[in-house]
Amino acid sequence: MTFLTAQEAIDQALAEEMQRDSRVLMFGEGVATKRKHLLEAFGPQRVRNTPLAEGVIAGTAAGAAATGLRPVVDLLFAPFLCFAMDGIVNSAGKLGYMSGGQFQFPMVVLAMTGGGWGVGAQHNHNLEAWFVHSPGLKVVMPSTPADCKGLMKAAIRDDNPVLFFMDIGLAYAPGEVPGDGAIIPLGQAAIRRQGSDLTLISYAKTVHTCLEAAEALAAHGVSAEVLDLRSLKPLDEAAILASARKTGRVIVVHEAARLCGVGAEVAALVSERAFGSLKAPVVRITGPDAPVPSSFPLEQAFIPQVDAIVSAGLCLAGPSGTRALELQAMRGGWTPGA
Amino acid sequence: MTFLTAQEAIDQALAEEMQRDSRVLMFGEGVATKRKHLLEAFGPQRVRNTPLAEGVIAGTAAGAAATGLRPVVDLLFAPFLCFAMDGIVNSAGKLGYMSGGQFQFPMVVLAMTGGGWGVGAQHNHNLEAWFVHSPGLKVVMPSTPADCKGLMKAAIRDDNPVLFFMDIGLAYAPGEVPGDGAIIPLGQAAIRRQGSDLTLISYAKTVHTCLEAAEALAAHGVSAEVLDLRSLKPLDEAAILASARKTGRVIVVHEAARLCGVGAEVAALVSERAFGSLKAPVVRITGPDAPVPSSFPLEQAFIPQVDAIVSAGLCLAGPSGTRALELQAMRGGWTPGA
Amino acid sequence: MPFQPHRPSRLDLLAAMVRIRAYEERIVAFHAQGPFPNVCTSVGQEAAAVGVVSALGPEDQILTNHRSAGHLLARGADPGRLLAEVMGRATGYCKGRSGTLHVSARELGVLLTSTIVGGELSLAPGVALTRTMLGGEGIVVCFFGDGAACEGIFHESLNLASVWNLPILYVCENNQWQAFVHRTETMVGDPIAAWAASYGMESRVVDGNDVEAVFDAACHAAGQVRATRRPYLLEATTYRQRGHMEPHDQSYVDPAEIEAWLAKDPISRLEARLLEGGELSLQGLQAIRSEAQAVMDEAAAFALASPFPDPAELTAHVYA
Amino acid sequence: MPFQPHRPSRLDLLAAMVRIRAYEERIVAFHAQGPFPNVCTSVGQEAAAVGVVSALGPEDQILTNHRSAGHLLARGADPGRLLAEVMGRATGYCKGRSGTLHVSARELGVLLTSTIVGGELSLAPGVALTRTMLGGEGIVVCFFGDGAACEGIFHESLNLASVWNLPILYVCENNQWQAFVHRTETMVGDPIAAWAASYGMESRVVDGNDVEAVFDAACHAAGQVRATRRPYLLEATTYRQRGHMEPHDQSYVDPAEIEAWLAKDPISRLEARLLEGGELSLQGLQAIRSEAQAVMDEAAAFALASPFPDPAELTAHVYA
Ligand SMILES: Cc1ncc(C[n+]2csc(CCOP(=O)(O)OP(=O)(O)O)c2C)c(N)n1
Ligand SMILES: Cc1ncc(C[n+]2csc(CCOP(=O)(O)OP(=O)(O)O)c2C)c(N)n1
Ligand SMILES: [Mg+2]
Ligand SMILES: [Mg+2]
Repeated sequence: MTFLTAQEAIDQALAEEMQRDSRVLMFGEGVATKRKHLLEAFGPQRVRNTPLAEGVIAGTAAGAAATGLRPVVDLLFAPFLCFAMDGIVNSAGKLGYMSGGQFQFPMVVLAMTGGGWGVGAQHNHNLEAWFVHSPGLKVVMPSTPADCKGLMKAAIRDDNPVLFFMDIGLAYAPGEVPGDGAIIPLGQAAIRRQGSDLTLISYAKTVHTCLEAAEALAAHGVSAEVLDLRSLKPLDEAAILASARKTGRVIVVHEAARLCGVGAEVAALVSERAFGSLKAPVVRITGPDAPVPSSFPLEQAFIPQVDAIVSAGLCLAGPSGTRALELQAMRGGWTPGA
Repeated sequence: MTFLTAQEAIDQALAEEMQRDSRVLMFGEGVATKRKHLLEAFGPQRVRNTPLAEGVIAGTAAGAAATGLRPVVDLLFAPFLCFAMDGIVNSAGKLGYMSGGQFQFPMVVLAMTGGGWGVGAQHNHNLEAWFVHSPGLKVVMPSTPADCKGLMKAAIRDDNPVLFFMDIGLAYAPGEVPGDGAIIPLGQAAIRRQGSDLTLISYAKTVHTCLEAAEALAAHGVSAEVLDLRSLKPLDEAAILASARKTGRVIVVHEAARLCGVGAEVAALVSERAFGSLKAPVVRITGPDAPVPSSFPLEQAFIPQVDAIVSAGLCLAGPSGTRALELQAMRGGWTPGA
Repeated sequence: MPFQPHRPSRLDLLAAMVRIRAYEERIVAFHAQGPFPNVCTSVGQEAAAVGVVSALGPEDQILTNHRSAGHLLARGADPGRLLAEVMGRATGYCKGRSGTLHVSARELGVLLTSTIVGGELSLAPGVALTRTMLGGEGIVVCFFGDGAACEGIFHESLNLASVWNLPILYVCENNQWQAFVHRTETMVGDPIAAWAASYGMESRVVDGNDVEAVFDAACHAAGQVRATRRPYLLEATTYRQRGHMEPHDQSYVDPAEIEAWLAKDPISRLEARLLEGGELSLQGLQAIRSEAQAVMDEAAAFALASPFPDPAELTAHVYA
Repeated sequence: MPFQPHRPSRLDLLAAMVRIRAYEERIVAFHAQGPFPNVCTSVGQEAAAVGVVSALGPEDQILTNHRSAGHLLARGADPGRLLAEVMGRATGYCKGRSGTLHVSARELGVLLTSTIVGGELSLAPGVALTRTMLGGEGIVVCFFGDGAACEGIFHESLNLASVWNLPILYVCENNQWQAFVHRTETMVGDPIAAWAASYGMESRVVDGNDVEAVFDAACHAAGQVRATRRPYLLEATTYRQRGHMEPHDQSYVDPAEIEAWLAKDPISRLEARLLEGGELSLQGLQAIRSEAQAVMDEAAAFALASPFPDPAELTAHVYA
């Protein structure tokens, strides 16, 4: 058990996997410069800087993956993926299927996103839902350094393209990481806190917001379970449905925009498959349908807040929950600014 | 009232708007060749072929829109948007906000998608949900030639970037189009059939599938309402909720993939805001989480079918509806192949 | 020691081109009979396909695009399985998932075919990177069109291949058209081979309708790539004799241009050369043609007799 | 009749550069004091900004990128509102929505700043197209870096600008670095001006650390664009004297390279020239510097005193 930041945990995972499997290599803009220790350990063939060209970085990863390598590419910040969509979605996500199974794409695409640094909407845009919606891809977005390491190792060993989103707000927050090179399988959610009245479902930074909210709700006598999805695709439907059926009340929280986000999927899933168990509507607390502003106070206001979760939780779990909630929902739900 | 195909209706809308407003222009790969009548009517300055370069086509549209023109660009098929995401999402969708309101982006991006031509997953990929999820954009996907014309005119007059998705399967199906240059405002759904027991919500090609299913359901004594969303962003939440509250039973149908699709948003919305009125779970009937195969029978199997909607409708509206439905849902819902 | 191509006889080169033409004409015939999937034929470009592919060895790998039948057949693809794929049959190279626009045949070293214009350019460096890192003699050949050269990914791909010293032979079939747009509407000056200079890359333009010239140029180019393990750009000047796709439509093309290029048809040219030189008799020519027709009869029969995929397998192969 | 730039005095050129340097040093000072938004400073590149912008007229429009303070200040931006934007204040040019990386100031003709590397290149043709279609004398100037030249959009933008005869002056500030990667790791041969040849575009390389040379080259280049209504590529060879962004880090840079370029600092060079030539006294120089400091004191005071935006307005300006 050691204390590492998320970035350090990812570096450890990369080093361990590159050590284990000589087909693993990493490239991207500044990868060889910023991950000097990897360069020194594995040499310039396997740790490469690239020109500024996200399109061909993604395409090259797909071409290399299909022919026997296991590339990890760092595309830096999620909005830059807009230059890499063809390689990821049209090639890596589809050519396995379109070729009748002739090719596999064991590759990992790493990108940061989320509030915390005030970098603005062209560096911070939570796009994970795009890739959940696209076929042939897997998507993870961890909330702890331990998960960063375990999920990165699993992503590298997976034979499919995996999008690995790192929440900026967590990048330098230290946490305990098991030394044993443990792997966290893709597609497994984690219950971060047991509860009986209400389930808070989230991923990445806002898992911690949910834990704070659960603490506050406990003070009000509401027992909230907190489920950390960890993987967004495959989604751990069993864990989601089990908790929803247990508590009968669900709030989904994420920083990404509300419309067609992961929260919409979770809410739809729960409402479709756990309908009989629901005591109240599934509520979404998300970032607004807006680009992320740079100004610090605005950026903070953009991110789902503890008190919004608490008040929604009280509406849901309180006696006259449903009515109060529908009224609130009429007013546009808990989306900031909405 | 004249009979036109969707393509002809769009051409009429383009011609009328270019006639009305000299700032409207159109460009794209083959636009001047394939829309010869527009070239002849408005000249080579306003109707242009471009090099094969979706990235700069989208960026050029954004730059022109921000400075006083009202471009319409034809990007041909939805998967090609993967090369144009930066111009559409990072520039047109965000720079108005990021500049504190200094710029507007009155532009239309046209693309075809959907089953019917067996063109395969790199020409047919229903990506509308990506743009619904992204800030600053509007999205329409019409189901009739009349709507194609009316929505295209509204899209061209709108001061925001509008994604206009044309369903391949509808492109050459003729339909009645009012001659009066009528406009269909963005954000207004249309009730295509009144019903009291059940609401079928869809858009584009599958609206017609829903109408067929409603016909069949009527034979079984189930009265189904059919709501055509027409605009996916802004979404006509009022119309969706009104119908859901009226019938208490909702099935959302679309060809796009299930996860984080528009159906997820509609189901989440209804479950959140019409919870008290729901008599049964909201069901989604969608395309599978797979690239679209080229082979005709596979492509047909990919598209939501009438009988799937009918059987779901009978489960929902039938007496022991909910139980049967949850059982079915356990088996993975009505997604083909899922 | 690096691969040395053996020189095919002129008769073999002719036969290979005639077979491709016969295949494409069979596609056209199917269209004449009624609804059939839209196909981008390579009629008129047979010399580029045969000339380049004949210069390759078994270890070499090919990436191609939507207009790939010539490349696949020249590489030895079974016309039956190719037609079956076009028709969406389970016996096709991609089990009907691909259809005509993205046929890959890994067993032939034809990889990752993409119909996204520029897709082949984006994927080629990765394939070559694997070659470089896992060893092996082979080189990577990337076929693309003059239109693809306008995509940003062209710039990114050639630049990366040069910076990383990747063994890629880029082959641009400049057929003067980019779907419904003439090449001269999309670029100025003297592309496309000249663009290689920006990347410190060797390049050459060859008469793409002279199969022997293409073969010689391809041998030289591939030899350079083998020797230097650096990329090379070969531009084959040729012409798309039919519309962008079937059903045929050239209403937007200057008839004089078509006429001028038909006079340079790669098959007629070689036939004439061989007949003049007495290397081939009219009977011999007839034999070559009817042999190709026989092959296509068999292929068509196979494809038509092949079953469609089972819809129950709709979601197979989505994940590894 | 087209715009004719009037030649600024060398003292004015010096003062403009000193003001930019003072602004960037103020940013650095804020970082030294504690947490502050990460900023990409233009220290060392002042000559390119001042030299080019001084050659422009009021009707001309500028697109720039993440390293834009020099361009904005040379164009007459208020350092107070610029600093306020960096600090996310409501009084900033973009009401705090942009922050440092994408400052647009439409009133100054600085449009659509994007921090997506290559964003400026993708947007410039559209701005120039509007100019062409709605008339007006002005030209469009697009500042970008050597790294942006590696993006595919560079190829697409320059090609389209050439094919469509768009009046764009492309200005590449080749500062030898692309964030954490040296230029020589990302391109071979002799870019970037040379790449213009692929598009039949005129180009020139100028010593980007000699403000007078840049001004002359920019006048010529802009004149060509005005006269021909065709694009032109001007490459200014310069150097990023600090790390990619603040807080400063150059641990990955060869100290000898830094030293060599510091010796060519654009401000010191002009100062020396002016002092030698007797055009400027040490007191005069001191006056210029302290005037710049005074301006920045005032700007900092304004920014610090400015309010943050009201969170209630979080979703204003998303739609027109
Ligand atoms: C990214 C993308 N844009 C547009 C298309 C539509 N399209 C298919 S082929 C083609 C023309 C390609 O021209 P070229 O590269 O010269 O190849 P050719 O068809 O002439 O062989 C176009 C525009 C596409 N498939 N992909
Ligand atoms: C599409 C994209 N990729 C990567 C980045 C991250 N990034 C910001 S600036 C920069 C370096 C740009 O180099 P250059 O174009 O030479 O400009 P310079 O910073 O040297 O002024 C990088 C990689 C980005 N902002 N956008
Ligand atoms: Mg072509
Ligand atoms: Mg640079």
